[in-house]
Amino acid sequence: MAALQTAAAHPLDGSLAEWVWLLPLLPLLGALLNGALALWPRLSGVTAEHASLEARETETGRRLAGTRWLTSIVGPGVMLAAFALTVAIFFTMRGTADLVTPFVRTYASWMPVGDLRIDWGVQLDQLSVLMSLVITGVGFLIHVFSVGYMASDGGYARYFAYLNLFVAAMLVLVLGSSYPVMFVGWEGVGLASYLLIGFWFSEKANADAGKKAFIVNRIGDFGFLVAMFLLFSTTGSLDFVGAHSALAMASPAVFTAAALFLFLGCAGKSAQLPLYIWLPDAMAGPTPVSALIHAATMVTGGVYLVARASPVFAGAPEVSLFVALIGAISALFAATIALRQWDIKKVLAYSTISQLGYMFVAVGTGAYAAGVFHLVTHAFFKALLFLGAGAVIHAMHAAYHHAHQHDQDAQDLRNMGGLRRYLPITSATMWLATLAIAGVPPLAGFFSKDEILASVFARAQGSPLASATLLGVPGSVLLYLIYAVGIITALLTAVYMTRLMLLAFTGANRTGDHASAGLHEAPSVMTIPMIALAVLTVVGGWLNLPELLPLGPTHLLSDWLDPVTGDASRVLGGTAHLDHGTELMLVGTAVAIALIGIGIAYARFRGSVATKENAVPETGIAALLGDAYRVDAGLDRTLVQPLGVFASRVLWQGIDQRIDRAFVAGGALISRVAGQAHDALGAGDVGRYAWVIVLGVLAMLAAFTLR
Amino acid sequence: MTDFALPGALMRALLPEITLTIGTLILLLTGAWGGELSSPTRRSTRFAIGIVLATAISVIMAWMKGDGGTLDGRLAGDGFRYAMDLVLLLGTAGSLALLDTDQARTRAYQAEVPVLMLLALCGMMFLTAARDLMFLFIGLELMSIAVYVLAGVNRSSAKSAEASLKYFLLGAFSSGFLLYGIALLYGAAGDTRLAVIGSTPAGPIYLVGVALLLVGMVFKVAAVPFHLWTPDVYDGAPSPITAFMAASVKTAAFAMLVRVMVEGIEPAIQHWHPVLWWLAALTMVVGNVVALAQRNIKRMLAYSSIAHSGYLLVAVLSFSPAATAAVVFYLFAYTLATLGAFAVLGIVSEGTESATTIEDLAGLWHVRPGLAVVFTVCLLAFLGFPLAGGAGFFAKWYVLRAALASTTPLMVLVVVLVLSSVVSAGYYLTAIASMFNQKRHASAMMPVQTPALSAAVMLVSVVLLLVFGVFPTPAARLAAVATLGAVPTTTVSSTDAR
Amino acid sequence: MMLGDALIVSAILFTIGVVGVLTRRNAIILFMCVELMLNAVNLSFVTFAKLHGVGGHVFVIIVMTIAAAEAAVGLAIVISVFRHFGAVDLQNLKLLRR
Amino acid sequence: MTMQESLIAMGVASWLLPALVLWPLIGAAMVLVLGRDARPRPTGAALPSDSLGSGGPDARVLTFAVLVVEAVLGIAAWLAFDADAAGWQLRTDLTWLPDLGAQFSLGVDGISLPMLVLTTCLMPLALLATWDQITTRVPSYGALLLALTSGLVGVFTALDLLLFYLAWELMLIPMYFIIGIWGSAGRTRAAIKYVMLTMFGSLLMLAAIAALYVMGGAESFHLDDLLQLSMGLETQLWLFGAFFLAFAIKSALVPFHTWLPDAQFEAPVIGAVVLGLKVGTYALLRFAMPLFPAAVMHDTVQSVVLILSVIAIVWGALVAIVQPDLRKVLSYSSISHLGFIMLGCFALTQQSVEGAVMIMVNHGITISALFLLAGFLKERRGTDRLDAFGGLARVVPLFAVMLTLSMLSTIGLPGTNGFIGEFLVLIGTYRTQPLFAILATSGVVFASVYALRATQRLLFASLDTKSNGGLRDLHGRQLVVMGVFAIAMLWLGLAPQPVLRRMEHASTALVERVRGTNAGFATPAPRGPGSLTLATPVRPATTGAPLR
Amino acid sequence: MTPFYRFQFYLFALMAIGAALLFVTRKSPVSAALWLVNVMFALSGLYVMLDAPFVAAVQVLVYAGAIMVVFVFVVMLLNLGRPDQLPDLREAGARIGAGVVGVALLANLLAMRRETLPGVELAPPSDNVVLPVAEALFTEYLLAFELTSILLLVAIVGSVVLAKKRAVA
Repeated sequence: MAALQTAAAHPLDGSLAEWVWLLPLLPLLGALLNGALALWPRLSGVTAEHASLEARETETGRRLAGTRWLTSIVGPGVMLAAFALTVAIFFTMRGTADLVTPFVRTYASWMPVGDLRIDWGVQLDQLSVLMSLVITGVGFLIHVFSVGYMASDGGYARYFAYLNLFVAAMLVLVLGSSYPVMFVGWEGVGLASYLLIGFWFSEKANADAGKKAFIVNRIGDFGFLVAMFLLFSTTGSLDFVGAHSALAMASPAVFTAAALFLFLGCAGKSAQLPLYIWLPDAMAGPTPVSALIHAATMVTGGVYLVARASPVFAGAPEVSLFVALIGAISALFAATIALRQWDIKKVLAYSTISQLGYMFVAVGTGAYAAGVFHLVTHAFFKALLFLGAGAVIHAMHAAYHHAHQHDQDAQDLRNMGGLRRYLPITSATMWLATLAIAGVPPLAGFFSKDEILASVFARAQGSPLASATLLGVPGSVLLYLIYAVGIITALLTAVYMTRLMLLAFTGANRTGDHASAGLHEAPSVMTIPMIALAVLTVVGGWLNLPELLPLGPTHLLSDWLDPVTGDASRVLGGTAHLDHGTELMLVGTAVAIALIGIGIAYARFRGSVATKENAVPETGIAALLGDAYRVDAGLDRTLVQPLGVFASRVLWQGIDQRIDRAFVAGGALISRVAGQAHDALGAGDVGRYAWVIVLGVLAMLAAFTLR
Repeated sequence: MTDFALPGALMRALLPEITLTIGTLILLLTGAWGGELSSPTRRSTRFAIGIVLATAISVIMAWMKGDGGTLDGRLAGDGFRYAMDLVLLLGTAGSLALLDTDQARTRAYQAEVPVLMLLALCGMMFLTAARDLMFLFIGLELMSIAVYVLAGVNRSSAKSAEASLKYFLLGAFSSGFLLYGIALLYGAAGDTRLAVIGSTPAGPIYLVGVALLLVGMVFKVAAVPFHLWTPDVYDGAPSPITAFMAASVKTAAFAMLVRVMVEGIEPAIQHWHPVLWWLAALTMVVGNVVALAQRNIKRMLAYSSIAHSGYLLVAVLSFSPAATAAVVFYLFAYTLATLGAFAVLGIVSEGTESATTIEDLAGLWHVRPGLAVVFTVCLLAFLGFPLAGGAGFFAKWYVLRAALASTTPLMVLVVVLVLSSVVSAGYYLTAIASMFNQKRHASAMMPVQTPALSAAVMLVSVVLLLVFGVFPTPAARLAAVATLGAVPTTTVSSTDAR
Repeated sequence: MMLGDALIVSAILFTIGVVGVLTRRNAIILFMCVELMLNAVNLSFVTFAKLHGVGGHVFVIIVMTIAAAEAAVGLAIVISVFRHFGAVDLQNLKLLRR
Repeated sequence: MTMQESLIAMGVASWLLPALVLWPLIGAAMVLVLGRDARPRPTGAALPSDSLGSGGPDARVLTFAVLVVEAVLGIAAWLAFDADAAGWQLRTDLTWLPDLGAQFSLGVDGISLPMLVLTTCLMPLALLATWDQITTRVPSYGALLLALTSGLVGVFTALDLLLFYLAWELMLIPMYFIIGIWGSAGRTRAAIKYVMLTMFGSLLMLAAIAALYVMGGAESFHLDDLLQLSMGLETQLWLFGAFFLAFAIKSALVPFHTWLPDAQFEAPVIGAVVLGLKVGTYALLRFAMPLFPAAVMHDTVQSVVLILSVIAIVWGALVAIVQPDLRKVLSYSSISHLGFIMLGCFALTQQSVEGAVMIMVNHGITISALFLLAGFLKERRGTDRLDAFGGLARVVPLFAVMLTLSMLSTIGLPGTNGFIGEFLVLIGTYRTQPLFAILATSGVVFASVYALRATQRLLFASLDTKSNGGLRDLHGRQLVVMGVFAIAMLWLGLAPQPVLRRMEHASTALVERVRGTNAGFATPAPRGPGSLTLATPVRPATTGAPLR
Repeated sequence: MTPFYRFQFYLFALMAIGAALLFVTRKSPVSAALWLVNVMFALSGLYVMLDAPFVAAVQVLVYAGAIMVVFVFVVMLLNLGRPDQLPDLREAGARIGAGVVGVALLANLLAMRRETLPGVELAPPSDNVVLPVAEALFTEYLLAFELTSILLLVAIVGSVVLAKKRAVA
């Protein structure tokens, strides 16, 4: 397929787009370089001359310090280059007229087996280039931020190696021209996230979190794999272009199955119910990592996949409804938990799950553009929030370090308060992001979230989706329900975000007088990226203005993405459109909800709270929410433990080892018994021997004569 | 012919036996006269080996001269006889060499022992040739009586005496049955010649005769349940004699068995085939399983030799030229392995009275790698393991092939054979393991240096085993020439149906 | 019929010999029982010789020779055993077992 | 003129394979005769050394040299192989046992070639990596190692069934001694168990070979002749049963798997590495399946084997999760991988078959690397119990990197070699056996569990055991070896098509031979909901009745 | 045939069987031996009936005369004759079992009777009965005859080896 595609003339032939292959390679190069830097003290034989661990590590540290500057340049540098290239390619594409078919380039054959043809190839189209822009752009900013954040960390080079590796994998994910290539990126980002979550591996908890993330993602990957097999056995191809074009003749069952399995993958990667459990733990990683991987980019991979595979989902409306439903439930579920978290990053983590839920609501209802729109804006403000949190934690750490109170929790909201005084920039930028996520106009979040809710409402009113049914329930009902959930979630979002801000930045400082002396604003290398993101948070909305508010060219994003997802979205959503009255009403509701939420939060969390150590343990619903409904413990008891017991007690010790012992013991027993019995037969007495012989003779004679 | 002069044909037919007998008589006389020399035994042993070689040459000459069947069909002159003779001579020569080694250490034997071995050999050679139950009986007794004595020649050992008595009593007992069988067959057929018997319809007397004859023969090949004497006798008799019994006596017994089966009692095949089927199965299973329980190596080898009789019986049952060829090849390989094994055993046991157990072998490889390797090769040959076990593998292979190629494929028996071989791996490997895997006990004394003759025996057996283990063709061709009878016309209603 | 009867007699004698082997413990007597078996067989031979000519007689003579030889050797063995064990009771000969 | 053509022009075809088989044996003799023992044996100098030439070169070096030559020959075979030609290549027929009709007939095709090259290249690397682990009776050790190599190569190149059987058993004895002499505490039991179980299978196979030889009436052992035979379904089932049992035991298919963890645990590392080579499944593909197509396609056989495969996948993975020692984890992981191989073989699509062979190769590489790494731990700390370690990543980063990479390859992370085989097997299997494919795919989840668990227990968490602080990182020889392994893993993961290309003809031929139909799946029929149910396998055109 | 002959035949047969029974049941080896001699005499009688006078003669000479004497001699030598020797018979169970086995064996052997032998005339011995035996022995069976000499040689050597005083080899 890819071969054909490249054979046919494409407007982008020979243009700057030909350089797209460089995009993943740049960060990969950075990863290799930094990796080498991280390892070179060992390669250059530190081990050989330093016996003791301490000596070895000090020496390693000394040698690494020498290369720190290089890492600081390489790490962000490659990102900048990649970003620049992406921008260039983007504008080339903007400049190219009638860009309808994707621009596919294959560079090498990967798995050619019989009729199976899998090639190393990239596919450049409106969707992938947009994703690349976000990844490289936000990625670059976060790299820069990291330079400051990780400055004093021993694993500096290693950190940047992982981070670059992640970006490379993410770019492969979005640029790959076929499902398998995408899968490479898909698992690649999983690996990077595994490594980065467990970056401070000396803490067992961190390593565990990484492991958990990887394994839960694997469950999703199982779905992805099966979907691939199904697609191949149906269409005989795995390229996006080839497979999707061949889907035409496939039966509905195939669409359903494929879409379901694909969504399982998405749920894993994008932390939707029931596979969301890994994301909160993933906060164990360095905060910039949380910003990049677990907010801005990787976790949106699922959303991207649904958009990418829109032809498949379009063929299975009931699955699309299901996707939207799961999204809505996740959104609400996570939001409720976020209300009662004290760890600043945990709040953000659950908020991420909730926001991803919105995106799935969008793509599930076929509003792919809206979904991607929210993806982009969310990338901006959620990244900003995490960076802000990072700055806070950075400051708190410094403070406790200053006060030698290492046992204190630097991430607990109850230990903060009144930080506005110490971190003005951070608090300002974070307030912007908070308003955005809460959906206050004219910030980015408002537009994207509003568009999602609007499109859901519109489709509920009348569309193929509305006329489809999921398990007998008519689509329209579900869609209204989803809309309602969306509104409630919006309210909760406003509440818990405002709560976070109030607890962290307003009121009296609870860090402790001694420690608070050490609080200070982050260095500019960290603040500048935050400011940049803040700007994006403000202007992000302009990417896709509704007609309702013509503050500029409208529907830029929707039109841009139309060649990719347009058909699918029309198949599902039809041409559902809202009249201005309704739309105005919806917008009004949304804004009102947001403001109400903020209001509630102010009313509730204005006053100060007890610090962590002298906080009274919560009870009832609050405790339940605080423990995230105790899902982890439940799973552990009902699934993980029993499986382990089964494996060890039954399969291994119960069967394998028993077989083993039986083999040995049985052999010995048989031989002993037989031997003794036999010796008893003769017992060395010739007379007895004669007896045996005569009996033998009798038997033989009988055999001969008794016939 | 009323004159006593032996006709030339008979002369030719008996050339090997005559050579042997004359040589033996000379040896006996020299022994009688030169009794005062330093070590008459060792000298006469060497001399005996010489005689054996001479006999071997005469056998080859006789064979090349072609068929010397004579005395109106009372003696066979076919390839089977000569091939078997050669195997017998090999076994005897080897045992003599071991005897010499043993004598050098123990001085337990008298000058007449080699003479007895040669006389026994003479009887065996008549067994391979006998086409007349009379010769068969005489040959058998000649062999047996000599071996009864041989089992007891170590006069300082009570075990030896006990072994000899047990062997004697049971042997005589069983030959009583054999003789009765012969008598009845003679009565039924009116003649003791196999040819005549083979062409007589099987009446009741005939059948009873066959049954009793079989008893006598399977006693000699130590098939279950007529095997109980074997471990005791093997254990009690001096190692060289045990080797002689394990190698040559068994060979001769099988030669007799095969010839009688194929040429003599074929009319009763419907009757004896199922019986022998069960005997074979029983022998393989019991032999191997019981061997597992043995710690005393000589007893272990005794049971393994019982099991081998089982394998050979399978070949006998398949009842075809290919099968007899398989028997010949098998006995050849088996003789080699036996000689090698007992050669090592002779060194390791240091001629002491106490039985050598598997524990005594522990760590042998660490002190005397050569011995360990030789013993291993021989055990693997018993096991029928390819390459490392050498010709032993092809021996098993030919048996398998014959069994499957017979008019009614002995499927079940083949499976029994295979499975019991797996069992046998159990004890062979244990012995090997104790040689290689374990450290030498501090208490264990160092084996003596290998004397030249034993070394020669080991070398010859191992080299031949390994060479024929890769290129069995020459030996196989000889064996193929040495086939017997034709494929039976009567198809056996096989017990293997079950 | 007469011959048949002779055969029966020989069978009976043979059986008695076997039974003797099974019931006695003294090596020498055991051996005598074997001799009895041989004699019984000889009777059969002679009987059949009546049908098939003198071949049977020759066989009998040879059997006698062999019996003599066996007797010589056997008794020698018995004596050597007696030397070691001071008895020829078979139930005392149990050095050789497992 | 390409490399391949020039090599052929040099006439390597006539001697390369015999050389590959015989050279190690010659080498073994050389090592035994010339090789000098590494150091005086602890038992004391009084005892005679088993090396006849006490003055000669170091036996280890000599062995290594021989193995390197062997590896070069193997690579030569790879280069001389014509990817675009079907049928046997580098075929050599020498008369061996004319009376029996057995010939010394060697040849390779796309299935055996990768295994051959893998083996020949693996041995010297393994020896290099375990250089200091064997110090006693080195000459014997080297000789046994070489004999083992010869056996392996023989198995992978023999076209004559009897020759194959000899090579098959030739592997057994050296392995027995390597485990039994240089193994750890429980070595004797493990060794005997290993040999007896294997013999149980191989003797049944011998009987089957004899039956094939006798009843087929071909009076020949050559695969090409035997393929001409026509057997009834009944016969085929019996004979196939015997063959399959032999190969299943050898390759430790559940439920015949219990010997493997024991043997691999007690054996010295190099033995474990060799035990990791998938000779059993190779033999299955090479002999059992083409010889008895009707039996292979028989419904019962199909379902039994497929069920066993899936059980093996899950069982192995689950048990691997709870193992206390690294090497046991690895053993069970290879038991699990074997399930994938079996699945691929019996799903019988081109993808699945090629995938199966790819797993054989890749698993060979990965598991070897892992066992060598485990060996380093054992060498340094005397144990590889997981709870004896922790936080090693701080101490030995290079080791950590290699371990992580290998583990990722084990769990089939795309981009590593592990992914290729599994993906191909599963995608191929899905076409004929969707249900089993899905069940098997669940294995990837469990795999990640045991692999990450082991990795974490060793490398991460705090470094509490002091004695681990002083552990020495990979260096010198080991670093080189591991580097080679790393390159191999990534290369085969990113660009496996050189291997796949060479397999194309062989696998097509196999699939068509067994299915008796063209199983190209050129245009897959659109599947309905039935695609999720167990699809009955395509019956061969000629079941039971004369094959082709 | 004359009834007298028949009477004689059965007389000898009964003598043989009776003596044999007494032989196996005697405790004392000596008396057992003597009863065995009796059996042999009876048998030689039967031989004469079956007109094998020569064999009969040899039977008396060799068996009764030589072999049994040797037996008795050995019994005396080892002086096993004393009745205070522990009972030679095995325990009762064994004896009964032996009886049963014996009956079974006999039954099996008598399966021969299904075959009817041609009746032959028992006549008084013709003169010159030795010649045919001699002729057969020295022509047809010459080789066998020679072989027995080797057998006797074995017997001699064997008993010498076992019995002669421990030689310093």
